[in-house]
Amino acid sequence: MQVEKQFKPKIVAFCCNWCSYAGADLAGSSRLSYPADVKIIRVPCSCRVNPLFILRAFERGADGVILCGCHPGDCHYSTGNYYTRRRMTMLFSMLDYLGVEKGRTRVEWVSAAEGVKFSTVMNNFVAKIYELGENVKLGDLRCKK
Amino acid sequence: MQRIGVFVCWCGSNIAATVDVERVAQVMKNEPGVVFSTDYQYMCSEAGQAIIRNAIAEHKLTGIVVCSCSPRMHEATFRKTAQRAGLNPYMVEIANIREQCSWIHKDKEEGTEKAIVLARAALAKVMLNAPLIAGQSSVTKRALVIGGGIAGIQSALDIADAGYEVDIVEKEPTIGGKMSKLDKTFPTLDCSACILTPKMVDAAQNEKITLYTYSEVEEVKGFVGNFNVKIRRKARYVKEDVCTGCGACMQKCPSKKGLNEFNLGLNKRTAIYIPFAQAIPNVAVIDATQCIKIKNNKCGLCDTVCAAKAIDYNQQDEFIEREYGAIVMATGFNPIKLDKFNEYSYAECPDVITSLELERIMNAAGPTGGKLVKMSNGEHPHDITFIQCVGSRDISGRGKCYCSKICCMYTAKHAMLIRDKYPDVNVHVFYIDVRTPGKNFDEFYRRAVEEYSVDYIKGQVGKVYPEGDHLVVQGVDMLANEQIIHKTDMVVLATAIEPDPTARKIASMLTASIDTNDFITEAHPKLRPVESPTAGIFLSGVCQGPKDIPETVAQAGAAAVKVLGLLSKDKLVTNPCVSQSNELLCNGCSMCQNVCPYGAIGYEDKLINDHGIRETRRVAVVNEALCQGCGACTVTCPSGAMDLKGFTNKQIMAEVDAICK
Amino acid sequence: MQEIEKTLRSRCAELINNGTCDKVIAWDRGEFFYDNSPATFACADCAQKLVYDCFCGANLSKYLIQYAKEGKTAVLLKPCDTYSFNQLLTEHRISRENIYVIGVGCDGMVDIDKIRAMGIKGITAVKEDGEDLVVSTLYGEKTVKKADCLLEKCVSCKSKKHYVFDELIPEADGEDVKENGRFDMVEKLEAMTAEERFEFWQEQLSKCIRCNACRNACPACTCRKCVFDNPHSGVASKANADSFEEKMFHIVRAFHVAGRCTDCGECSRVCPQNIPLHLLNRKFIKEINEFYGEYQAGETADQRGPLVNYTTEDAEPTAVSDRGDN
Amino acid sequence: MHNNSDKQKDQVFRMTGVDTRKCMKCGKCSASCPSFNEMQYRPHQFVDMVTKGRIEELMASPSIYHCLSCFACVERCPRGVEPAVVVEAIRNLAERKQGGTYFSPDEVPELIDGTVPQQALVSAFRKYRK
Repeated sequence: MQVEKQFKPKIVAFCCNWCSYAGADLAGSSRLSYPADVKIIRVPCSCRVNPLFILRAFERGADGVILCGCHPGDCHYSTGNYYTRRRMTMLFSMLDYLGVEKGRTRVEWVSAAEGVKFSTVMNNFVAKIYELGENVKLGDLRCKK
Repeated sequence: MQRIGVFVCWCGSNIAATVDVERVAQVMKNEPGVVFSTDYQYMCSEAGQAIIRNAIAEHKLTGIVVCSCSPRMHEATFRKTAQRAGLNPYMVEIANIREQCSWIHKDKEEGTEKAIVLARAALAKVMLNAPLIAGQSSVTKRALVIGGGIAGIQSALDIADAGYEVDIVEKEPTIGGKMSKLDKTFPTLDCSACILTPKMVDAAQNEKITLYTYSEVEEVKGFVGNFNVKIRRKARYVKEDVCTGCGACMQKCPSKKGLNEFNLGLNKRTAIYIPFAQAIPNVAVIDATQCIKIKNNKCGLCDTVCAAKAIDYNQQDEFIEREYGAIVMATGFNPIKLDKFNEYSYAECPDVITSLELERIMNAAGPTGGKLVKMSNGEHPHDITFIQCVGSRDISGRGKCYCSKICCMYTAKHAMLIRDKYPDVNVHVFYIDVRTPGKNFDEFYRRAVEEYSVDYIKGQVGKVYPEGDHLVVQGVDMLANEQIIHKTDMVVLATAIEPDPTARKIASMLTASIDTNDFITEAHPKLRPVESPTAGIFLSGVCQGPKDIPETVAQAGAAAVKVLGLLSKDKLVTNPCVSQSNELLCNGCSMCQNVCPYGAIGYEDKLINDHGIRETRRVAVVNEALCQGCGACTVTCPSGAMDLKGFTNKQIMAEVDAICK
Repeated sequence: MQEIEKTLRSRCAELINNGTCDKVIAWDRGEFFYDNSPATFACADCAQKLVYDCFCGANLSKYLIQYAKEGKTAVLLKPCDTYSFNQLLTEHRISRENIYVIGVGCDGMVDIDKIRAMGIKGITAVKEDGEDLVVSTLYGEKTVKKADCLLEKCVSCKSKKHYVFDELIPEADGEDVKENGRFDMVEKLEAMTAEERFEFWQEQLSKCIRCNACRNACPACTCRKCVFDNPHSGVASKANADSFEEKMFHIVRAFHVAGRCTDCGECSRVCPQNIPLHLLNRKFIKEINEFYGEYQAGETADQRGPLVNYTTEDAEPTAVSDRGDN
Repeated sequence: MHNNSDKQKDQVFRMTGVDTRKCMKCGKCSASCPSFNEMQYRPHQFVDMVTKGRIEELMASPSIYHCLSCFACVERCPRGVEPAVVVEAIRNLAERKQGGTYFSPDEVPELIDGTVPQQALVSAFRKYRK
């Protein structure tokens, strides 16, 4: 008999060094928990995140990718997150167009002071990924039917 | 081949309680590339650092992974440790297993699993790290202060006192700013000119200070330590170094209908004029829009009477370019325009004035010779009404959302001075709140009420309108719950202040960020209040937010200290995590240039040898001193020619792969 | 069209003779009558061999990067090709002063597969005759409507106007085609459920044989070295062990040309597997128009593309996720 | 009672979109009000009482009919609180209640004395009747 393996999602969170990564640290020092499925990658700015990285994560088996940066207008580099906003809007729209579930990708603006928001966002996102289950589509788009 | 050492910190029980640190160290030992792995109670302690240093030496490590607290906490510490052991400091990666692991997870199994994944990701990254060497850039030992009010003068004096050259650029013909227009200052009631003019003279006589009055910043290039600034010296039509300031020209000038800016247009001045008696420099200037000679080529009287032969009707704007190491913004403020507040009849009634206008009226050098009179008929007023918060704390779109901060105190000052000099004049103040935080401030306000019997009415004014030769103020007394219809002779509006309109223009030249109210943003509201987030730009005075004189002087001094800290360095160490363009891959498309917020990317035609093909190509070149390492360009570049050192495409993808394994 | 062809031949010969250019990039007869191919003609006599008929679908702009580096080059551009030309100017890939642009009139190019799909076999020649095409076959002549046989990119032609040229042949220029319906299929896909869309794309993209024809023909795909050809990029994977390139190629390519793609339709025209790749690009174009205002890449040569620009009031990415599921 | 006052407060908010908590109690509305002396509750008190949920009291007060809707307070309020809009909302609440009509058709004939403009009567009739 096959044993039903419990679904443990793999979730990659890209966090900008100046706001969201600090927000994540604040969540930590405030002991605000969120699931261990979330693994954070530190980048200097959300605009450093190439859509390629997100596709790469999905192709390697990630079930969700979330990108966090400073609030628009508060970017440490003045304008970085404005480009992020356009790029990600386009990427998410394309993924949706290809039939990939919308909930698997997300952009959130989390400031260095928003530890509570960071933890809430991660809890919500992980819950959404549990709801969506394993990501098969994006790894699969080119497989022969 | 990389030889990596992994160091897992317990952080006492902070990490060890929810992460099995020994297991993490054990698992990491078996990872490819790892030649040494250990754990220790406090890696950041001297003993912990010694473990790292010894391991680097003993195992000939080429890179290290420290599994510990956030890199925001101790990355710098461990980089120094590595450096002391002879390893390039950028061969260090931190796995954040405290803030982002042990502190948020309760289950030890789960925490340990996650810590291992984070350690693997750090390992994957460090395997691709390359030694980076921080660049150095020189520092031009000269500062620029933009704005010659009390803020700018104080910053310049402090910088000059420390022995550095400093230039002041002031757009008006004289330095002195708003403070030179004030009559008395609170809470001590000393004469503004008496305390300001000596400072103005000091600034003029200090050999380290160069004044560029009647000048504006035209263009700013460069970066911290190396700003290149183009200054426009507007034509005065008077040779600054020849004019003796004798004033003979002003006596003879037949064009007398110009509004006297110094007196806020309350009286007239000649076309050639010296703004006020204590102006620095004490040099005349011709208003070209008013001068008959310049407009119609007639007259020329001033030239005839000028013994020094200082008049030059053909003078043109001049441009000078200078290098600076640091720039202080001290662009100051203005009262807002009242054209959206028709209810106060400011435009129609000459007896409705702003507080700054009252300063000029009260001043012995002002339009009325210091006599308090109604501007409409020159009569002595018997009743004066002050209205507070005109345009401040206003979110309706007509005014400013913030509190202008100085109005409560100067209104108390005005009320008191009037009652002191003219005890027959009744003074009323309509207020919403009286805000007097500051040393001796509340005592000052209470004196106005208790000693001088100034009538403070809690409530606002709905409208002001003329009736005969009086004014009628319709207001409310909120405490009595009564509407007040009050006959008065003069109304004084405590008008909100706003940053000078040049601030936005200059801030964008400097790439200094600015808030929605056009105040320059500080690098940190609490911990770095006199610096802009853009390196090398410092803030002095009201350009950063409303302030009174003592606060302005304090901030000016603080900004000067920050400037000195910068100028006293011979070299600045630059962040080595900057973008780098691979010439062989660059298409020359300029997209990266579009997104760079620092103007750090230029294009050059270069002779490229691409595997034997030699040709001239247009390629991107990154100015490493300007680049701040955000990475916007790297994503824009479709060919991947642009990459960010320390956060390369390959490194980030290696982390992704490690996490998703 | 035969008239135009004659004029083009003599005009190109003249331009070479009078020194305006030293070569012309135009179309040459291919192996078959329907596969006219890009070619350079470097002498007045050779120019007599250039071809211009209803099988000149190829967009010649991209060839200028390689062949207009030196000397002065003349090029024949159809209206839709001029957008690509401008885009290449914007990106500094070609230099305007080295190139002489002859804008050629066009009333749609023909897709041989569409004629074949009508069940017509043994085709030996196709001649235009007004609105019709006269198809010669081994079994006699047949007449079909040209409108039924147009290339996909010509069915939804967006303009008959040249956006850049030094001279026009014929002299009268056309106009923009306002109602071109080029987003119809995108809208149809958007109206499907995510599941249906996924199936659609899985079926289409599964056909890909990674021949790179789309990339090679695309006038926006002009990188000196594609990331997928660069072993140091971290994404190239010629080895079978890594499937990233295999799986993500088309998404990455669409993203790389987003905001730069002029919708010239070359990708789909050259695809040997008939994958409707242009639908990926058009999705981006449609979204850019909706989110950031109407934008046509290559309309002029100095535009700042929508993805290297921003406004502080831009829509949040949630604008996509909030659209609701279907 | 408390619940009911919260409900009414909520209703006023939904009708007006005005957040009365923005009020900084400067009194400019009352200072501008031409009907100030006619009113039992003055414009600034209106705003304050709405914030405190004292809406029944306001509904019972004749003040709601003394507001001329001249909008001077709306025009001049520095906080965008729009007192006249709040008054209007409470008047509407009062009129919508059973028997809340302030102005009945029977009263109209005796008001027609030739000095009252007809226009004013018509609009008052519209305004003070549900």
